[in-house]
Amino acid sequence: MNPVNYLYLAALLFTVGAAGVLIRRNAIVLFMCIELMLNACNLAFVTFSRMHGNLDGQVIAFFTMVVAAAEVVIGLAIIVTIFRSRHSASVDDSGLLKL
Amino acid sequence: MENLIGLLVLAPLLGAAVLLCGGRRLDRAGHWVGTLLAAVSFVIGVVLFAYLLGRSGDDRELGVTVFSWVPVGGFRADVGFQLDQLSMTFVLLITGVGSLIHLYSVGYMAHDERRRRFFGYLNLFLAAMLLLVLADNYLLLYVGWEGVGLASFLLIGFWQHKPSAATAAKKAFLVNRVGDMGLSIAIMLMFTTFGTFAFGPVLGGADGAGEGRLTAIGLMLLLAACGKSAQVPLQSWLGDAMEGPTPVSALIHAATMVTAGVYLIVRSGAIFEGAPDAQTAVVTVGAVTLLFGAIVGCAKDDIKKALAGSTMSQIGYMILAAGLGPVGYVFAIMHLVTHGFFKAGLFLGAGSVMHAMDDEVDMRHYGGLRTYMPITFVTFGLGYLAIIGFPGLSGFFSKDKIIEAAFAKGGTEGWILGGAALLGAAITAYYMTRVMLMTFFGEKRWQPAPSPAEPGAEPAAAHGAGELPHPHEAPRTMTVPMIVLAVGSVFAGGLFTVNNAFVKWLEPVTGHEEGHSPVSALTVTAATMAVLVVGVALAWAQYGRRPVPVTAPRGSLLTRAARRDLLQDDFNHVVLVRGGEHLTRSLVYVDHTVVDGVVNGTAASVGGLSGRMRKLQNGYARSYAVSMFGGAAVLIAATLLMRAV
Amino acid sequence: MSHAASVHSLWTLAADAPKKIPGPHIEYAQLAPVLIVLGAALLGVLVEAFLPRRARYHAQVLLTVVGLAAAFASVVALAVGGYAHDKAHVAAMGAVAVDGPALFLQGTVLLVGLVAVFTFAERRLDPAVQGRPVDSFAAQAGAVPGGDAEQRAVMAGFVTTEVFPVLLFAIGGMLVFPAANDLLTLFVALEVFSLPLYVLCALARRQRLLSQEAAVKYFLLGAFSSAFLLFGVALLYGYAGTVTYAGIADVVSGNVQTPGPALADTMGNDALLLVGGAMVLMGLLFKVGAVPFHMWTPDVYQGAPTPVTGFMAAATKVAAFGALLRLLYVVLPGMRWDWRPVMWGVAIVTMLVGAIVAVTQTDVKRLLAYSSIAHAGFILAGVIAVSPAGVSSVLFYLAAYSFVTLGAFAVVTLVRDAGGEATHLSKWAGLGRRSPLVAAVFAVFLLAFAGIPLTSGFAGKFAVFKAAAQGGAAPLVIIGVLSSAIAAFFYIRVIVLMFFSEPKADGPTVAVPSPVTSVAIALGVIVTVVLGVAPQYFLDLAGQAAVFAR
Amino acid sequence: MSFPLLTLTAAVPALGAVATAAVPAARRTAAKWTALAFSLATLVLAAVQLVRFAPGAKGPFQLTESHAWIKDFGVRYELGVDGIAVALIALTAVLVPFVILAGWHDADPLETKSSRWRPTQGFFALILMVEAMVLIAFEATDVFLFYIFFEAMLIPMYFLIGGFGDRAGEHGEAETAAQRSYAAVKFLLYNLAGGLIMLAAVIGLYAVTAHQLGAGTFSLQEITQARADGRLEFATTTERALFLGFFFAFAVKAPLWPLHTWLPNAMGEATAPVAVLITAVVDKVGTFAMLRFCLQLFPEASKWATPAILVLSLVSILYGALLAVGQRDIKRLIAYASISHFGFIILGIFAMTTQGQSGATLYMVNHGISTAALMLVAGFLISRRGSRLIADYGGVQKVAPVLAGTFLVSGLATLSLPGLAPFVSEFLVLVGTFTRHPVIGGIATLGIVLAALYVLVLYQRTMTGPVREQVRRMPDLRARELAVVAPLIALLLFLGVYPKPLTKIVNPAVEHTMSQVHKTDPRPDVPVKAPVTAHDVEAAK
Repeated sequence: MNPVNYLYLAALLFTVGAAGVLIRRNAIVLFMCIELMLNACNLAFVTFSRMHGNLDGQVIAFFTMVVAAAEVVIGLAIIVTIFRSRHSASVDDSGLLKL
Repeated sequence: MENLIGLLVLAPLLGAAVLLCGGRRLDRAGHWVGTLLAAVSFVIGVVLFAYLLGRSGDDRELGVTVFSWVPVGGFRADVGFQLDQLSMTFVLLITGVGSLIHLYSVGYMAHDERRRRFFGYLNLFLAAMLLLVLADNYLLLYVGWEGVGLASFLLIGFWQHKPSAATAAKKAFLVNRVGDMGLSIAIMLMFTTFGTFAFGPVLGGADGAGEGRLTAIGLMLLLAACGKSAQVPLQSWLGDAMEGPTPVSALIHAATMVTAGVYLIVRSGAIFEGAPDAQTAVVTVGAVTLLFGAIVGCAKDDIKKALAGSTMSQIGYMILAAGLGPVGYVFAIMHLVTHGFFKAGLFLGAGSVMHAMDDEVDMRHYGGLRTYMPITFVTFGLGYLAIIGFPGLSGFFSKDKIIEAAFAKGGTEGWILGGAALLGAAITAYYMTRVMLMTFFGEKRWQPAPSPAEPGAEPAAAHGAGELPHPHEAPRTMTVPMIVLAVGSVFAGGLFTVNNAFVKWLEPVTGHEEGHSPVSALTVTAATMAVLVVGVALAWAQYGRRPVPVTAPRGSLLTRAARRDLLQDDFNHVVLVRGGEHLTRSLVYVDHTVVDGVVNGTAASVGGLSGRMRKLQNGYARSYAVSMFGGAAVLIAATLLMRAV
Repeated sequence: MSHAASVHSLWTLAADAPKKIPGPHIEYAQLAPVLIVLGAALLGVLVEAFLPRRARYHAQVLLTVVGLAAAFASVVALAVGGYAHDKAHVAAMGAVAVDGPALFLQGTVLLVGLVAVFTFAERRLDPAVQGRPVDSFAAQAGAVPGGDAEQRAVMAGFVTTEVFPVLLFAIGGMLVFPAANDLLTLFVALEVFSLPLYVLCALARRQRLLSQEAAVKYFLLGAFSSAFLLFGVALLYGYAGTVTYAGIADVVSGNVQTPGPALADTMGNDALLLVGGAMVLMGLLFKVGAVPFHMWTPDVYQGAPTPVTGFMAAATKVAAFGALLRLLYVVLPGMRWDWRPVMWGVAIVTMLVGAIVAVTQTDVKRLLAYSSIAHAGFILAGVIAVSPAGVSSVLFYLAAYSFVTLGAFAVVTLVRDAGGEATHLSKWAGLGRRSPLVAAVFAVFLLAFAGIPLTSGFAGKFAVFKAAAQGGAAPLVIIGVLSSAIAAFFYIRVIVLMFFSEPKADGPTVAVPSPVTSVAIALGVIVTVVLGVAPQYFLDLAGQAAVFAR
Repeated sequence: MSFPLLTLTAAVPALGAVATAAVPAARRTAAKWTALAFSLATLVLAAVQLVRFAPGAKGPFQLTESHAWIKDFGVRYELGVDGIAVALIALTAVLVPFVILAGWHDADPLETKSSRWRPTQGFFALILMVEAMVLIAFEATDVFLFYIFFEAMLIPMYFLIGGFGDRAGEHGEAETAAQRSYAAVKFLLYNLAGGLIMLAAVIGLYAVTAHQLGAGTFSLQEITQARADGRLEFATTTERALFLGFFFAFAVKAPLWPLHTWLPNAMGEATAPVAVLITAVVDKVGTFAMLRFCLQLFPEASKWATPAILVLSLVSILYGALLAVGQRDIKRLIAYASISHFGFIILGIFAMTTQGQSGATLYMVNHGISTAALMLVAGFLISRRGSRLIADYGGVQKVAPVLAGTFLVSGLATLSLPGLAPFVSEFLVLVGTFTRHPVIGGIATLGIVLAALYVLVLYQRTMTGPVREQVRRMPDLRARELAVVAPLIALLLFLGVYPKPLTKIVNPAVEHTMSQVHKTDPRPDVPVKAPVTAHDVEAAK
């Protein structure tokens, strides 16, 4: 299969993730959408790696995964804390800071 | 000898400085200090006069440059004096009449607690007036010119607690400023044209300049003269100026300052001679004013205002004569001097009457005073005869010459001017007779004194309110000057005419030509006599035969208009004052709403924009994300677009 | 080509006899600043684990200060050793640059960090609990605000001393960020300094709901933007077949002599380059707070604990602008005709929006946030100059700005009422009457923000605008000047409020700080004035540091 | 390196500011005396400058100092004075002690609210601070150095306007404070906006010099020299843009219509001494800078802009005067009068004749003195009655003749009565304008009528007429107040009668400026044989 198709898929996944961030309310879901975007990036990296015939992209994918994992740790911690204070995971409920 | 010229100015200036800065310590002797310094000035003047007489006719010009005043580039203004026959004439008039009036004021202002200051102002006036006539360039003349304006302002408004006096003072200064504007533009024109504004070079080089330029300078000088000499259209301040103490009216607003315009025009003869159009304007102004003033003088019941109208009118004669060129210069000055005597005398007489009548100025409340104050009556009467041109008295000689010269202008113009001058003489006779009759003849129409004036007002009313006045002759300090001036009024004209002395005296400076009148001199004199008789008779018919009503009758349309200065003040009020008020008020509005509004509006619109943009920051993380996403899209699109372009 | 290349050969030549795995060549000495900071951070974690609670505060503060000071000393040593110019090169097998801009910015970040530690360590502002002084951070971050657990934690006098190692981690990331010489390092460094900041934001002792909300917003948007950045990295990688800056630059400028078939294919596809470049840019612009990626700034600045805000506002900007400069000057100079107009637009919008929206702010921290947005716009004007003068001006501006910012936020921590810091502007009315000194100091900072001559703000502004004008961006200068005028309005408004308004009866008091905060504020004032009156030395420094190693 | 007299002149008030601010809170009187002593020391140094300044010496600037400062920006610490600067430095140094003396009680706290609140020390320290900055601005021959202090002086000025005002009148404390703070903000924003636009032009100047000379420079001498050598040439549009940038800032400061609206607010709300500081000292920096920087740096653009500027200044003259007539507030009236006067100054500068520019310089000095006198007397009057409204006065002359007298003399100076200093300068400006632009000069002459109107109306309404009840117990001028006013009036008289000491130092500087602009005075149409004047006689000696 033409590797370019994987790129299209990556772009699509990225867009889906981004759209999810824009339209979903639940912080967890939102965060998952961001993860989806990161994974889209990974797919792109791997595809390009294949196209160029070097391994840089694949190595980067691993780094991305680690970073994503770290983000999950921090992110979930923060989201859980705020859920405990507000009993809601909706990002729209946190609107104290504005204007 | 030259250094004495500076001293002439310095003496009264010193007096002013000492009296104004000296403080209360000088209250007791201040008036004598002032009078003494005025007299010193007069003595110096006489010494100089004698010195000049000792020299030959063409060599009577003294000049001295004191110091370089404002040197900037080609602009060289010096403080320098020039004493020639013309200035000398003025010096003697100013210091002479000035000293007399100082003396008079000692008595007149005896009860005023601010007498020291009054004398300070008078001395200041003398200094400024002397500077005016002694300056050897137009800029220094301008200093004196405004200086007398300042003194006039201070003295008109001397009784500042009276709002009318303060207003009159302000008005005088303002109207004069309009004239001053003319003088400064004239000086600027001279500088642009000749590169200097000293008398010698400017007047000497006047033939080199184009007629247009000279006309412009001439018209601007005329504007200046109109302001200072109360000529139409800038005459309106003089009537109000009578708010000042009477000695002031006599000195400044009759004898000296108001004649400065005549001096200016005569002095600048060379310019006017190169500008016939400007001359025409001058004679027109003179003729109009002499009638205007005379008509106003007929209607006024206030003795000082009637005399003020007369002053205007007489100066109109002088301006008319000055506008006629070399034919008239000498007579303008001659009339100026004789007028100085008799008008000052008349004012002092009026002051004496007011002094006696508890500051009453309405002639309708006078009557029959001749027996109560004989000296005043006699001196006033002599002044009266002089002004109406009674044969043999000074006014006769000087006025007659002017009327003659006016006819000598020739052509239609000559007839019109001569006719106007003749008509003016008739009216003069009429209104002066009216003043005379209402004041000194007829039955007593005295009224109880008005409620007491403010404390420290004009010579404090000796009696309480509600009492009839007890007229009495004035003290010696007042009568002596009146007598001296009366003597002058009687003999000056004759003295000047003997052997053509005055003409010969002034000719080297002003030049002189004999006029060629279409009518003979004798005819003119006869006509003058005729109109004089008519005028006196009319007045007698109206005010001598019949009792004078205590309250003024409504009068004809012309009378009513004349009482209101021929509506000129109303015109000023509507057009200038109201218009000005509207203008300033709308400008204040514009400044606040438009000019400032634009700025505040900008600030407000930034604020409004800020408020609206702030709403975008709505606190929702997802809308922030939308902004980021959109931003990224724009960023990408723009980058791609840049490449495409 | 770097470590990735060696991995590649390992993979394809697997059939050959296994050779010794070549160890990477790392110049540890040249990376010392980063290593020291990260080492100190790890030690800090150990301290948390092993030291008794009571000893932790002093140990942590000491450790952090020493670590930062040592790191700074090593930066100075490197600079003195010539790494700022002659010996500037790319170290760690192409991953990290050791050159003038990197060292200058690292030095700045370290100093900022050091001063920030002082404000972090302040324990006199909040009333002591049970005789034990407390700082600005939550007693127990995990406890529900207002809940029992929190009550207990507070009564027990818990303090979150973890902030110090967390801060050190963030500083570590920030040290690498402007020095990163390949996109992967860039991304990792970004995450390394961002993640600790997310945590720090959530740790306020007072107004914890706001703090948590700020953290969650910062986190979500930060992650969102780093996803964009990462995708951009992927596209650039796809375009150039490498992630090293030098490699990409070569491809962009067409310097590759014999491109392979795949590279030749992707090289022809400018869309990859342009879109990828734009997305990486966007990631960085998010961090510097440029419009339209700025919207997190006011919320986060307001919600975060004020010492954190001060640190974040100063240090993040320094690091992010450093990275932006390196990206634009090293990687993308070949396509400057593409990005300059776009950046023009961003700079203009940033200056104007920052200045305009700030006009109606009512909270001092939000006000400073918008002001920081406007300043980002000014700095962008210098970035756009694309000249050594531009680089040096940006470096100077960043140094000047960060100390003003730190000082200003430090003053904000002092103005307090019963509810903690009194950040609403109405409460600042008449402060000048009550505490002339504090108000005067804050006024100095505001005047520096406004760019009044004889303050560092003016020198910085002049430097960047000068560079922009010389780079032919006169309109940018004019717009910059106009927005400065608008900005002046709200700085002045605060001064008016402090000095010319009557103090309110229930107004806040100014707490007397311990020497640490005083030192921080005093340093801010000194730097502000010195850089304003005699900036030449520092301009020289920035000027010498203005050349990037490639 | 010679003795740094110029630096010292500016440093003394700066040190004075520090010293005054350091006086303990309770010892207010000591602070006042400290400030006065330092301002007098500055006056002495300014006098030394006058003595050391040689009017005929070669070179545009004297007493120069030059040190490297910010190399990267091409900025040098370059000081130097020409005749114009020396005159204005003298003016500043003369006025400040009077300002301090006049404001002796202006900053006394109503009650000691807090031991840390020290308004008195602050007030006098700020005044000295302004003086120091103004002096440096007059002395700077480096554009950037000038700019820095041109801008920086706004800050102390701002605090002086906003922090200290007249005692609240009928309106009450809160509204007065609000108006004052509005005025201060307006002052600052206007001037800051002007200054920032100038900043853009300053940067542009750097860019041009850096591009053409290799290294950017702000040195006035270096730039004019480079232009003369042909090493530096501005493109027409560049020069015009830069000129406009500079001019805008100066026109705000001066202020020129329609950028004037901050002045009435500022002068109205500030205390009289501060208002004097604004209009007589700080604003002069604007007109001074037009003469020194606009004309010398951008001669061609100056000529290009002349018609528009002349018209604007003409509008200023008439508009300011008319608005002065329409004011109901004494201090605002004086402010609008100042706007009119600044119109004259700018008219003179851009008339491009020696008379115009010398006149403008003299005007700056004379207007400084006359407005100071008028404003300070007005301030004394206002402090007695607690109202700025003209309508609240009447008949003061009767109860306080000395106050009224000094008020009148100051007013007469304001309306340029001959014999008082402003007349000389006003006439020179008018003549200078008239020789080149007769129509504009002629219309500007209307200004003298309007000046008489607003001054006399003010005098009439406040000083004359029946004595108002509230005025009846008004004391006359006290010794301290007389000590402020009398020397000023003496100075007005002296410079009116004998302005030569001033023209002697100003003329060479103006001729230098004219040569920079490549302009010569128009020749008279009919040159008559030049009379030998006293000037020639004295020059021959």
